[in-house]
Amino acid sequence: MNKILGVLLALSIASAAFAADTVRIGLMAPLTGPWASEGQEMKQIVELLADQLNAKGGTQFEIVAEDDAGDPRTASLAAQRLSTKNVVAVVGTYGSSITEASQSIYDESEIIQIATGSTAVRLTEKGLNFFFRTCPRDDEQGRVAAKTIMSNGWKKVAILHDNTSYAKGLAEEAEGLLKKEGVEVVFFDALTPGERDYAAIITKIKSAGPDGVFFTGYYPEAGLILRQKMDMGWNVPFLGGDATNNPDLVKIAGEKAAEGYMFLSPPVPQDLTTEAATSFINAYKAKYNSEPGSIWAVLAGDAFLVAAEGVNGAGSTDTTKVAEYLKAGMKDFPALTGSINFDNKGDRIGDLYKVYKVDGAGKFIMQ
Amino acid sequence: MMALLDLNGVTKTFGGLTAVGDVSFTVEEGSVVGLIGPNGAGKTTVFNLITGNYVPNSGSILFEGRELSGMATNKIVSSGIARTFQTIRLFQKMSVVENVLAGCHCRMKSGIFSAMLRTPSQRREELAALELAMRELAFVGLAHQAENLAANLSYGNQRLLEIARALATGPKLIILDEPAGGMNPQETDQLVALIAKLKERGITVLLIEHDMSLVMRACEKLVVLEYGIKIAEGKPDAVKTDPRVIEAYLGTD
Amino acid sequence: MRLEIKDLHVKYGNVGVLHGVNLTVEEGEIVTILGANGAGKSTTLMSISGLVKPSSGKIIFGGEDITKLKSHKIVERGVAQSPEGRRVFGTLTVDENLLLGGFTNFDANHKAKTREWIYHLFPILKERATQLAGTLSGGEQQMLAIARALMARPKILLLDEPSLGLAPILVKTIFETIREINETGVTVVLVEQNARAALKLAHRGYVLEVGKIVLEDSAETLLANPKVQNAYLGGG
Amino acid sequence: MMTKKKGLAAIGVLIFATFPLWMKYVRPDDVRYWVDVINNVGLYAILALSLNVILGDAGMYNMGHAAFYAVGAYTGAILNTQLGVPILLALPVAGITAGIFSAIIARPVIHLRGDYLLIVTVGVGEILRIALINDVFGITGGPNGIFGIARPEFFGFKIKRPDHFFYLIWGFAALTLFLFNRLKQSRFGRALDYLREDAVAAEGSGINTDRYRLLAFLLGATWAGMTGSLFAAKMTIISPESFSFWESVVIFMIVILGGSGNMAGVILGTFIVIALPEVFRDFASARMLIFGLAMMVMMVFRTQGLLPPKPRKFNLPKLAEEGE
Amino acid sequence: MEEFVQQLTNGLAVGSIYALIALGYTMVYGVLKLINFAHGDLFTLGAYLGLTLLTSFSLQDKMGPLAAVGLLAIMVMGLVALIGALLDRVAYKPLRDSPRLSAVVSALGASIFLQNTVMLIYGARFRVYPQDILPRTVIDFFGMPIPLMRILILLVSLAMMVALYTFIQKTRIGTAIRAAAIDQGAARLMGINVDRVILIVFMVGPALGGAAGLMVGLYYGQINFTMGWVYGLKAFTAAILGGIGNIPGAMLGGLLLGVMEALGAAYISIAWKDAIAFMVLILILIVRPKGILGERVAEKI
Repeated sequence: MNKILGVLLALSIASAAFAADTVRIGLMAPLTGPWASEGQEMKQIVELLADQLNAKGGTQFEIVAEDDAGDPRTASLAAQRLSTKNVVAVVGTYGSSITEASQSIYDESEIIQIATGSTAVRLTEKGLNFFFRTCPRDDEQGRVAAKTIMSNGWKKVAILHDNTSYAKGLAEEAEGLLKKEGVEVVFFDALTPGERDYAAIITKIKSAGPDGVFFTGYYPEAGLILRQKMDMGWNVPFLGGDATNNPDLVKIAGEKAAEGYMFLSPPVPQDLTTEAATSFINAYKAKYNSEPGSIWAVLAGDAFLVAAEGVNGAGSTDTTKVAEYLKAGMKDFPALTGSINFDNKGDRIGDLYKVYKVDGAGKFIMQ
Repeated sequence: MMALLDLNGVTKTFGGLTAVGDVSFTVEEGSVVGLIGPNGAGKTTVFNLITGNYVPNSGSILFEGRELSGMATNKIVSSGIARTFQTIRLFQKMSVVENVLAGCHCRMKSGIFSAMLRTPSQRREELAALELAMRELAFVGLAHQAENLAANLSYGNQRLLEIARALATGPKLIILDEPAGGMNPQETDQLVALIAKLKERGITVLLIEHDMSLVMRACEKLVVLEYGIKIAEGKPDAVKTDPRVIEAYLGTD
Repeated sequence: MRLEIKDLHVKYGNVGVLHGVNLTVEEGEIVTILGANGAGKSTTLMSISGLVKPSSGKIIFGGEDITKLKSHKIVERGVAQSPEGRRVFGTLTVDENLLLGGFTNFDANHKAKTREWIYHLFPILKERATQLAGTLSGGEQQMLAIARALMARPKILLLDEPSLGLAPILVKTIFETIREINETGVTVVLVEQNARAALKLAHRGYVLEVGKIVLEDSAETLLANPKVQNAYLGGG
Repeated sequence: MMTKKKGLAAIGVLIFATFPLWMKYVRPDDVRYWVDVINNVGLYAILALSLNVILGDAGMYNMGHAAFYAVGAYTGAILNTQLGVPILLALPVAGITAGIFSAIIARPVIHLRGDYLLIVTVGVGEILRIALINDVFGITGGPNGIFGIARPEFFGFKIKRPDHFFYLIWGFAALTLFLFNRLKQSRFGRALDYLREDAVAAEGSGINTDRYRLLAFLLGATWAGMTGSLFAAKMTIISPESFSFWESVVIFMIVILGGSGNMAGVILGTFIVIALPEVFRDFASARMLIFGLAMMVMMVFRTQGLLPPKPRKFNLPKLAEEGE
Repeated sequence: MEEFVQQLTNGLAVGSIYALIALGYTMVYGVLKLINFAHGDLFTLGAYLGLTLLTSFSLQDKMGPLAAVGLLAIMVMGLVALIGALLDRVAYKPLRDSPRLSAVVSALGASIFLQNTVMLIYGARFRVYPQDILPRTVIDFFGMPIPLMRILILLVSLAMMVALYTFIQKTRIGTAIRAAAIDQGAARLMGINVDRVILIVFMVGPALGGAAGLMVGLYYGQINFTMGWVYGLKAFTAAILGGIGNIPGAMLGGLLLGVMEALGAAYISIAWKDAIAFMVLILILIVRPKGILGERVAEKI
C-alpha cells in the first residue's frame, strides 16, 4: 500500500515539476564507484524524506540526483550539471576531496551546498557563504579520539591511516594531541586501501608493541585487519575512526574478530532516539525492506531536511536569504540526528561523536 | 692508395658459435667487390659488423682510416656507408618516396622547433630533400611509383627502392645484401647496369649475391667465405677456378 | 600417393609471390625444386603444408583436395615438412622435439619403432636426447629437423634447404640419409640451394623463377642443361 | 573540389567553435554541464595527442602518461599557489619540467621492448602517484593535493565559466593540432614513423633511433605537462587521485581506438571514450558495461582503429625523364 | 629475525596468489603475445562464482567443509575456464592478425565489461564469504604464531603450480603448448592444432585465476568487483618480473613480488611498499631487459 502511495506521489511530483511552487533540491552522491552503497542509501533516504515532506503539503520539493562516483572530476561535472538545473540547494557529498572539487562551482553559482560526510576541517575555513555541513569536523573527532585513547590508559599507541585526505588528516590531528599529552606514538604509517592482505602491516605494528591501535581509515580495511589480526593470534585493542562505522565491518571481520572493536562515530541510525528518527527508520524499513546502514546517509537526510527548512524558514528561494536564515534564524532544528544549529562558518554546532564498541553478537553498542 | 674499407682479423661469435672467424679483406675506393659463399657462411654477419649492427669480438674495421667497430649504426651511415638488407626491410606501410626520404634524414638538420615554426630554411631543406629523393628514385627507375605504397611494389622493385633509400644517404660505399633476390633475369640485367652506374657515380660497391652470373659480370674482386672463414679472394676468373671455392660453394659431388 | 599442384597463386599482401605454379610428385620419387632466393620455393612448400593460404589454385594429395585444410589436418594426411632455417624448438629437448614431430601419431608402439628407426638414421640424436635443441650444432639441428618431420611417419617429406650452413661432409651424410629415407618408401620434395647435389640425388627437378616454373625435367637432363648450369651451377 | 572540402571543414569548425553559444538554446537546462563535458574532451584530446607522439608515432608502449600530466599539473599548481605565478605563465615551465622528468625516466628504459616498456611506464606512474600521496618533497600536499589554484587570467579577463574554459582549452587543442601537424610533415615526424615501422631499417638509413625515442618522450611529456597545468587551472584543486593508473589507461585506449598515429582519429577517439559514457548516463549503472562492450566491438570491427593513418601527400617536384 | 621470518611467510602467501594469477597472463602471452588485461577480472569472477555456489547450495552443510571446498574449487575452475574460452572467442580471436595493441584495447574493454557485469549482478557493495567454512587455526612455528590458512594457501598454490608445471613439461598437450609458444608456424608443421592449444591456454590460465579468486574469497572473506584490477596489475607485474611467457618465471615473479612487498613494508615503509616493488622491478629490467628468467632473443637482421 505504501509502495503504491510512493509511486503515486512520485508521479504527482513529476507532473508538478514545473509548477511554480516546486523547489528543486540537488543531491550529489557517489551513486557508482567505491562508495556506491553509501551513495545509493543517501538517495533512498533523501527521496523518502522528500516524499514524506511533500505528502504533508506546503512547499513541494523535487530531488535532482547526480552521481559524483566518489571521484573529484566526476563531482565537478555533476556540480556543473546541477548548477544549471535551477536547484536552490545541493545535498552532498560524502568524501572531503570530492566535495572540495565542487565547492567553488556551487559558490560561484550561489547555490547552497550542505555536505553530508565531508569532515575535513578546511572545507569551512574558506569563508564560503553558501557552504554548510551536517557532519562534524575532523578536529572534533581527533579530540574525542585522543580523549578515548587516554581514558583507555594506552601509553603507547600505533596510528594507522590509509593515505586518503580524511584519514591522514584525522591521524595527524590525533597524533598531535596525543603527543602533547605525553602519549607515545610508536607507529605511524599508511596502508594501501583496496588490498586484501594486511598481514605485513599487522606484523610490523605488532613488533612496535603498542597498547592499542588507532585506525583512521575505512571499514573494508578495518574489517580485514581485525580478521587477520585474530588469525595471527594477536590480541590488541583497536580503535577506529568514524569511517569504520558500517555494519559490513562485522561481516568482513567475523563476529569473533570484531568483538571488542571500538570506534568513534556520530550515533548509528539505530541509536537515534529522536522521534523524527524512529518514525523515519520505520518508514525506511517499510519502504526498502532493510535498515539504513550508514550514518552518513542519514546525515544526507538531515542535510535535505535542513535545506527544506531553510527554504521554508526564509520564505524564499533566494539563496542569500536562505543562507542567512540557516546561520542566524534557524534554532535547534529537530533533525534525524538531533537538533541542528549552524555557526557562522556553516559548521554544525554541538557534540555528535560517541564511542561505540562491538559486542559478541556483532552489534554496535554505544558506550 | 689507402683502401676505403679495411677489415682486419674480424671475429664474431654467438654463444660459442663462431659466425665470422678472423676475416680480413679490403675494398678499394671505386671498386665493385662481391662477398660470396654458401648460405650460412657468415656473409650477412660481416655486413652487420661493418654497419654496426653487431660489434666484433676482435679485429678492426677501418673506413677511410677510421675505426668503425663500436660506433652506432646511424653514425656509420652518416660517415658514408649505406646498406640494403637481405630480407627486404622497407617501411612497408609508407609510400615509396617516404622510404627514400628516410635516407635523406641524416643529411638534414632542422629539428622540432624549426618544423613547428616552418622556418624558410626548414622549408628549403624539405624541398631539397624531396628533390633528392625523386632524383634517386629516378636513378633506380622508380620515379613513377613515388606515391605508391612500398608494400605494393614487386620484390624486384622493392630491392631497387632499398637501393634508392641507401643512395639518398649520400654514401661513399654502398653494401648490397643479395640485391638480385626475387628478381627475374631481365631485372637482374638491369641491376648489373645499375651497379655499373653506381660505379660511374664514384660510389664503391660491396655486395653479397648468389646469382653467380651477376657476380661474375658485376664484380672486379670476390671474397669467398665458408663457415665464417675467408677461403679465397681475388679476381672473379681466378676465384671461379679455385678448387676450394668450387668444392665449397658450387656443391660437392 | 601423388602430390599435384595446379595453377597455384600466392600473394603476400598485394604482392604476388607465386604466379601459377604447376607441379606433380609421384609416389616414391625425390623431386627437387631449384631457384634463386626469393623465387618462391619456400612459399610453395608452405602452401603444401597449409601455412600459407593460396589466393587461387589447387593442391591435391592422394586424390584429395588439401588446399583449404588446416595445417594439422594436412600433417595427419601424411605430409611433413622440415622447414627452412630448421626451426627446431630451441628451448625444448631433442626428445621433446621428436615427440612433437610425432604429434599426430597416437600409436605408442608405432612411435617407439619410429624413434628407433630415427636413432638408427641419426645416431648422434640418441646421444643428445636430453639436451636442449638450441644447444646443438647447426648440423645436428638440421638432422633433428628432418628427424622430427620423420616422426610423423609421413608419406611425403618436404625438405627446405637441408644443407643450409652445413659442412660438406655433413651435407654428404644428410643427402645419403635422404636417399635412405626415400628408399623406405617416403616420397621427398627437396628445395635446395646446393643445386648440383640436389640434382644428383633427385629423380626429377623443377626450376622456379620469380614465382613461375620455367623448367621441368629429369634430374640428369637438368644437370646437363647449360641454362641451369649457368644460373645455379656457377657457369659449370 | 578541394575548396569545397575546405569550405565544409570551415563550416564544421565554425559550428564547433560556437558550441557554447548555440547549446544554450538546445539544452538550456544543462548547457554548462555539456560545455564542461566538451572541455574535458578537449583536455583529454590534447593529452591523447601528446601520447600519440610516443605511442602512435614512435610506437613505444607508454601506459604511464598520467605521470607526465601529473608532473605538469603539480608544477603549475605549486608555482601558482606558492610563488603566485599566474597559471598561464606557469604553463611552459610545467611543460619543461614534465619533459625533463620524462627524459630522466626514459633514458635507461628506452631500449626495453613493447610490454616491458609498458609495465615500466605503469610503474613510473604508480611510483609518482605514491610519491605525491606521501607528500614526497613536502610540497605536493599529500592526499589532499593542492587547492586554491587561482583562476587563469587572459589580459585581465578572468577565465572561470565553462564557456570561457571552452575557448582556452580548445584554443590550446587547436594550436596543438596545428603544430603537431607541421611536425608530422617534417623530418622529425617522418623519423618517428620510420622508427616505429622498423627500427633496424631506420637506424640503417642513418636515423639516430635512440635520440628520436627520447625526443618523442620529451615532446609528448612536455605537452602532457602543459595540459596538466591547464587542468589544474580548470579544477582549481588537484590531488593524486586525478592521476591514477586508470587515467593512463584511458588515454592509451583513446590513441589506439582512434587509430594510432592519426590525429583526426585521436580526436574522434577522445570524443568516443570521454563523451560517450556521458551520453550513456541514462543507463545509469550499466553505462560502463556498455562502454566496455563498445570498446570490444569497435576494436573487433575496426582492428586498425577508427581512422588509421594514411600515407603523407607530397607536392612532388616535376622531374625530367625517368632513369637514364 | 622472528619478524623477518613472519614477514617472509606473509609475503609468500600473498605472492602465491600473485603467482597463480600471473600464470594466466604468462601462458596467454607465451602463445599469443597478448596481454590479457581482462584476466584479473576472471579472478574476480572466480571469487564471486565461489560465493554464489557456496551459498546457494549450502555445500558445507551437505558434505563437510573439506569436500565442499574441493567440489567448489572444481566447479569454479570449470566455470571460469569456460568464460575464459568464451572471452577469447569473442574479444581476441577476431583480432589475431591485427596490430597487437588493438587486442590490448579489446582486452581493456573486456575488463571493463566483466567488472561491470559483476557489479550489476552482485552489486557494488563488498560481499562477504560465510565465516565458518575453514578452520582458523593458528599453528605455532618455533614460537611464532602463523595462521594455518596462510600455509595452506601457499601449499595449495604451490601444488597447483607444480601440477601445471608437470602438465606443461611432461604431457603431450603441454609440450604442444610450449612448442606453439616458441614457434607457431613450426608447431603447425608438427600437426599441432594451434587453435586448440590457444583454447586450452585460455581455459587453464583462467581456471587457475578462478581458483586464486576462490582462495582469496575463502581466506580474506571480503570481495568486491574491482579487486581484480589491483590483483591483475600486480600479477602482470610479477609475470614481467619473471620474464613474461615463461611459466617458472611467473611463479618466481609472483612469489618474489609478494616477498618484496612484505619486506618493503616491514623494513622501509608501508606507504611506499608498492613504489618500492615497482622500483625494484624497473632496476631488474634495466639489468635484465627480459625479466629474471626470460630469454634474450637476438633479432635477426
